[in-house]
Amino acid sequence: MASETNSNEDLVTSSSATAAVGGLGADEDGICDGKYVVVERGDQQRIILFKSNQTITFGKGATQQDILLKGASGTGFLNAFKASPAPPEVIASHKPSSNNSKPWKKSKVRPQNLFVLERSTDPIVKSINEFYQLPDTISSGVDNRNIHDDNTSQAMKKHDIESLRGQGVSSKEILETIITSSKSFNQKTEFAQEKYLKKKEKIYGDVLVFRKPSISILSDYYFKRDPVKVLGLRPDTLSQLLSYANIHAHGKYLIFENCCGLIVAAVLNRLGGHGAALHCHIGSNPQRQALVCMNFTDEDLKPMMNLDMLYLLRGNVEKMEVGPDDIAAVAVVEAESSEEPKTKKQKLECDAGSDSDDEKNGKDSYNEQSEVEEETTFVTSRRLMASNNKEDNETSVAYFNETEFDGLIICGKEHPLTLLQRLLPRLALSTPFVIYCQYPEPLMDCYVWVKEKGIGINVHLVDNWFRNIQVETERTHPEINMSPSGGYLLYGTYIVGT
Amino acid sequence: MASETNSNEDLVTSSSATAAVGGLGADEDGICDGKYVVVERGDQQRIILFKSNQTITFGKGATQQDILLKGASGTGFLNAFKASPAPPEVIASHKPSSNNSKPWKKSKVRPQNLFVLERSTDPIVKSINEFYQLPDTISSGVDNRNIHDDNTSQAMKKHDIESLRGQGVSSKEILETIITSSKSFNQKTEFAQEKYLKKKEKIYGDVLVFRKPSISILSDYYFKRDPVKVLGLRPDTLSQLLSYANIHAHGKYLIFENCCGLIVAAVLNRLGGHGAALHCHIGSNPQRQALVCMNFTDEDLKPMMNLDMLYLLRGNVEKMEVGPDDIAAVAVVEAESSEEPKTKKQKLECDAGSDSDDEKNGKDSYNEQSEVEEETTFVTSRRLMASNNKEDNETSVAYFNETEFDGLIICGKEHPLTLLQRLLPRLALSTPFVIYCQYPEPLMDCYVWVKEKGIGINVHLVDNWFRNIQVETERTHPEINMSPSGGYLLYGTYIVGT
Amino acid sequence: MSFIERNPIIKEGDTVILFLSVNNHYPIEVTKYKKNKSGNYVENKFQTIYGHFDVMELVGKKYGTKFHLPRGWAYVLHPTCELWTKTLPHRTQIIYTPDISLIIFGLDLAPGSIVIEAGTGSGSLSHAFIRTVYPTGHLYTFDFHEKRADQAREEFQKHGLNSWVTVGHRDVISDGFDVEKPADAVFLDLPKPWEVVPHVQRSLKRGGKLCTFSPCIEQVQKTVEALKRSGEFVMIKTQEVLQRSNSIQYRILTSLDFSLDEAESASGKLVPIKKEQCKFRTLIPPPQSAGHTGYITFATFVPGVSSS
Amino acid sequence: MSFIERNPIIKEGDTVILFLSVNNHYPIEVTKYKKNKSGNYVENKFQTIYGHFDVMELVGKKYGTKFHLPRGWAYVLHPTCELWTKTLPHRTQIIYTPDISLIIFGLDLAPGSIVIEAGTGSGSLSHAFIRTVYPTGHLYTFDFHEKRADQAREEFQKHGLNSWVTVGHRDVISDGFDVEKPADAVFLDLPKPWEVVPHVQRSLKRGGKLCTFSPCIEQVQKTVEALKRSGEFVMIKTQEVLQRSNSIQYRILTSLDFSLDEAESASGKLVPIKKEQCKFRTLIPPPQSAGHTGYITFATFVPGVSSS
Repeated sequence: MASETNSNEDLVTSSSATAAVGGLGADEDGICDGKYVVVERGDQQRIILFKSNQTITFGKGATQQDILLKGASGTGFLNAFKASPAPPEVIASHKPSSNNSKPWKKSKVRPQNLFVLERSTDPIVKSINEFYQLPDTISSGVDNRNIHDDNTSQAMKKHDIESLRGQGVSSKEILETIITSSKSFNQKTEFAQEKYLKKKEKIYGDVLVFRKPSISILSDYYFKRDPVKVLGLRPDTLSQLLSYANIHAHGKYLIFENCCGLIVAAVLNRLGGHGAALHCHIGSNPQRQALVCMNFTDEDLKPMMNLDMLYLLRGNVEKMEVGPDDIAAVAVVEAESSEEPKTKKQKLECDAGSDSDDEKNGKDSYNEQSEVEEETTFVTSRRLMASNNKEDNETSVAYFNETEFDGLIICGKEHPLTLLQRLLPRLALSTPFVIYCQYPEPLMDCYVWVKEKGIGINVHLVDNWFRNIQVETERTHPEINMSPSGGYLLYGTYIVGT
Repeated sequence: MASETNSNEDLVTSSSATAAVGGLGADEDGICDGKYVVVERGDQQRIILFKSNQTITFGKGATQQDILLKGASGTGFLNAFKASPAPPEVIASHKPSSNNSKPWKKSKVRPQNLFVLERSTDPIVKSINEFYQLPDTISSGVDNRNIHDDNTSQAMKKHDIESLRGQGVSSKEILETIITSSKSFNQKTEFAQEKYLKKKEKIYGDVLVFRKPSISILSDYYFKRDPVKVLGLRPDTLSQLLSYANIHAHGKYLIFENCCGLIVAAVLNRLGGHGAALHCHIGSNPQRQALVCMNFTDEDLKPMMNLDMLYLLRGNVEKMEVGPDDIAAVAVVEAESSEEPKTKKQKLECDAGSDSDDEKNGKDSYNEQSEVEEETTFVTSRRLMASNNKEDNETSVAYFNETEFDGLIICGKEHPLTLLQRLLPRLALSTPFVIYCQYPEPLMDCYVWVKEKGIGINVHLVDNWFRNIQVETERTHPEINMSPSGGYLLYGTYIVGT
Repeated sequence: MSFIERNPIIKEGDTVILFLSVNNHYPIEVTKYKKNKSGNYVENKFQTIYGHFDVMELVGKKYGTKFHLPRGWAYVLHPTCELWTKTLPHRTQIIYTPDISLIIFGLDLAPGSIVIEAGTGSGSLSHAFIRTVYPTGHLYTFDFHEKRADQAREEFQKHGLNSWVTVGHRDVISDGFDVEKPADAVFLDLPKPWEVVPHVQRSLKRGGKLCTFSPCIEQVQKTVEALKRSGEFVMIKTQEVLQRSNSIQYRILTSLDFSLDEAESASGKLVPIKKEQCKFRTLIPPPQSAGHTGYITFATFVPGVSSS
Repeated sequence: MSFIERNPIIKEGDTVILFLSVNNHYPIEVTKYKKNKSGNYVENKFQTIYGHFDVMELVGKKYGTKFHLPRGWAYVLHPTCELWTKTLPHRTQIIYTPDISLIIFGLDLAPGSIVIEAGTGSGSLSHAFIRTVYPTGHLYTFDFHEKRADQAREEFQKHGLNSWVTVGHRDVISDGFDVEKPADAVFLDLPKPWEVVPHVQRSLKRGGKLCTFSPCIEQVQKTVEALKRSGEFVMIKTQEVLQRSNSIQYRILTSLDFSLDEAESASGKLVPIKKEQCKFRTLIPPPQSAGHTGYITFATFVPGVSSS
């Protein structure tokens, strides 16, 4: 969809930015360098590490906008900004960040695409709405009886738009030109016009809003852009996972996850700095792509502990001694576990006809996915903290062995049964366990085991149906696309076995 | 829920009624003896074989109504009738039908429960709506802040209602008394009042409407009252099954079903007397419970042929000779196949927690089920036609072997794979097959086989989400209960193998 | 040819569905020439991802068999209403098979039914109506867009369905339906169905059914209100159906083995976690599917003066 | 005791969930005496299908263990918000866990949040609010029904939650919320939430969120309209969630064998169809489940005068 000059490579090597994340500081609720921020333009949403001397790109081709972020620096969240063509002096002075290890790609950022952000003087609501309202000069056709689909109804061609853009004409003016030059627009019904506007907005809209990242935003963002990375965990399912696991401040939770760190982030968020979240994972590099986006303070991160599952092999782990050889063993495990989930490749010979939907609907999201891929790669390599080392693990093992946990969450790409078998006994009696899986079959295995052992009660295997509804005057209806599956949860209460 | 004096035993032995079904005749669109009719009272619906000298029962205990059907005989469908307490002379003369093999159960039909039907002089809409409207004297409370749930808000006790009933007070008057004697009713919000009314209507409503059975009514009726009998086939799924199977007049269809005859009935309905519907089944008594309810004429039934699957065992069936011994073999098969589906008993050790819902929601439907059980038993034994015999089967086998069918439907309680393997090759090229199953797993087996053989294209495994919506002024919302599963369809197009 | 009366062999004039894959199939009119964009007739070649071919080569081929393309192959399928709905040229938003099925089912249509439809749109639903009422019923379908009505009429002719359908160019809100026979069913897919209710009352037979399809709830609210106000409709109900087309896939999950054998355990050293592969077959819903198409409302017409 | 601060052993005054089966569990207050229907205090006995017992026998038992009843046994569970929601005494329609979860999640609540709720109702959602904002936040919850407010206050006290909640008897439509601190979130479960919008504007902090729960779409339409008219709410969205609780069952389908061995085939006589049993494990959705609970609408408050 869109490429970003605020790109991964730039930031991966930007050690100053890395340092900035560590000491968040100064303006808790404002936009500043080194903070993750959510950028929204119409329906489009990005989560970026803010750097005021870089650009963010929306659109492509004739309507590409490379927007300099500087204008937003130091402001609070939830203000509206307008992107305006950069004045000549800005174009002249705009150079890539000095930390940039890659040469400035001239072919990508052309002067006419460079935009600057100006804080809108209007209230945010007005700025946003203005764009969506039809100019008064445009009347709504009563119906569409006289529209002919002869491909001539849109008089503006791509070339014309590009040329207007080159002349520095504003997006709003371009849009109005498109509308008035459309032979059929005035004849379309209001419903059709609205759809038309929304589509156009995606290309020509230029009102930007910055928001503070939150768990609900992150969950939504990952699910929409790269569901494979978050194992198909839909926000509504995550919301229930947190309820059924009884997450609250001062609780001590045992978590196995490799779901971008989203679960750990959500638990930390609900702990508010009080309690414990022992994050079990495979290898020394736990996933934290989503976690870092939360701009957590040291205080917020205090409850987090990490534990490489390697240390939980049955046997006399408590008194083991780890020699230099073992580090190699750990490295092997890590290399294996860092493989990408194979889900995409697992499609097999009997991939059913429903591909039609996959392909039809998937087109957009596929492009988006590749974009995220880069982003997250970048995030992975910018660690919130260093890999957890032997000492960390030994502390965690000790904590694991001495603690009766208040809840267990399993949300990983591995089969949950053996994980459940290993972790469930560490729960205090009468506390909950929750297992998430994209497929019901592994959860059925867990269910059968729990019931056979008689160590779980009130055990349920649930899934959700979830839909957004568009509420607009005379145009209220559920959104025309939905996600038909948000994964499955198995939850229950741990009890003394029979 | 309700017991019926228009009961099975009465009719099973009623040979005169049986005869009447054969020669439907006289008034094509009216209500007459021997015709199946749909009786509706509020939300309650029954499908009965109409006999004017019998009663239909709604409600129970104090509010039981045994309504004499005579008043509706000879009238057209879609008229409103009111049930009024029977005058003394009717009570005196009312005797059980002479065909009744069981003694008259005095304990069940008490004189004060006997009602007669009076054709409403108002238009049907008025008659129905009147009941649901709140009397003008009752004002709606703005909210419910002053309602106390101290169990004293309903002043009318069961005993009082029964006593009013005994005095011949009409249902409407009883209802108004209930409403006005309820301390909290006037204070409830309109929304709450409406729910209250609907609940009360179920017990005290007395407007009856007769409708002509149709496939959509039957499908809905069976799915709601006895989903096990129709294998969980929801009406929307059936509607798609008919589309994907490309059912139309003059088509020749191959159908395996033991789904109450509902599929065969639906296909016959869409054939309108033109074409062929070869009904494959196991044993000599194909299921026809739903089929008989359609009041099909001989003309409508012309396309129907029956074939016991026994005759399709691979081997030299075409030239086989059937001796008297074979009849016994057939009988054995039949006895086996007439076993009830085991679904209810198959619930096993690892029956999940969701039972809560089963039980909570299932209570009503369970009672309803047992009621249907009787009804359908009765229908089964009143055959539309005699069991198909050897000659029929031989004709059918010949037809099976010489015909290139226009479509195949499999909708049975058996695993569909071997049936598909046996029947699919009888399709003409480029014609559709559709398999219904309540569970996806058997359909996956079929999918894999079809794809391995390369004899199916455009193959899809679909399921549906379906919901009813209540549209009322200021009270529009989806219905609060839904069926979360309507079964699965596998459909595709038969092509030449690779 | 006819969509309904199947013929095993492709003839000139047929509409054939060229099936390359589940996502890739097209209707082809088997004619020597076709109109190009400038309105001139040119030789009828068809372009696919596997190369192009002369459409007349299809003549004589058997439906349901392979057809070889320059760099691959496809299947040639007999058209059905369902395949047509998936491939037809969109002149408007169309109604798809799950809704079509529910509409026809809920209207209790069968051979012999008289059906009125407005508007015709791209004719997706019309084809299914005709299939159901054939050979003894009739569809009267109206569109206020003249060109669309003409295109639909032409299509029905080509598809061999014209005997069972009458296409009218007509604004039914102002002009009503003007169908002589009382109809068994009226179907409305219009922005303001409530404005047509009086015409529907004049056109339906007693016990006949009305069905409306509306994307927005406000349209449903107004329609239901109009139906109730008329005092002549009963059994008013509104439904919504969404179909999900699933794929069948195998999944392999890694299962971690936390056991250590005695030697490993005694060594007191870290060893890698043993992993096993756990394979299962599962139903995979699509990543995205229809979240809404339209609300389907049914009502039964029972006029005030009741028959007896 | 406290719902939040877990204690492994049952003490007098605790609220215990007595779990007999998935369909059969009850909250029990562990007290010596209880009020009977006439308002007198009597010994606290509890009746189950497996016989009755003296509630004080529970004292000293470990949560999560078996408790023996005269004719069977049950488990004694520590209360959680989710178990409470399933077992609480209904004073009103309540909101269930799937909606509760989405509400709390969508409002981005965390420890320290200040939340306003109206109406309190049966306190189902309130418990979950308190759990989330604990120990540094606070819930202000209002109900216009005095007795309900009193009952809720008493319940929070018994459940050890009173430090983090203030219950008010108040008609918020006429009187507003009167909470001193600017709130992070306002939740409304009222018949006419749109009438409260001006009060919400006065109570929320910049960037704070409003959530409304309404069963009918008309309520949503009016609320969204009021929010838009106010000119101070952005990111307005409406959602719906339905949970399905499935069971895991084995199914056995009969598979018919159409093959005949040579002898059978040669005999030329009818033989019975051979049958095999085909067993598989499958997920069974409930026969019926919630079709609708309510529409959940979120909006973010950004007042006209923007900060910088």
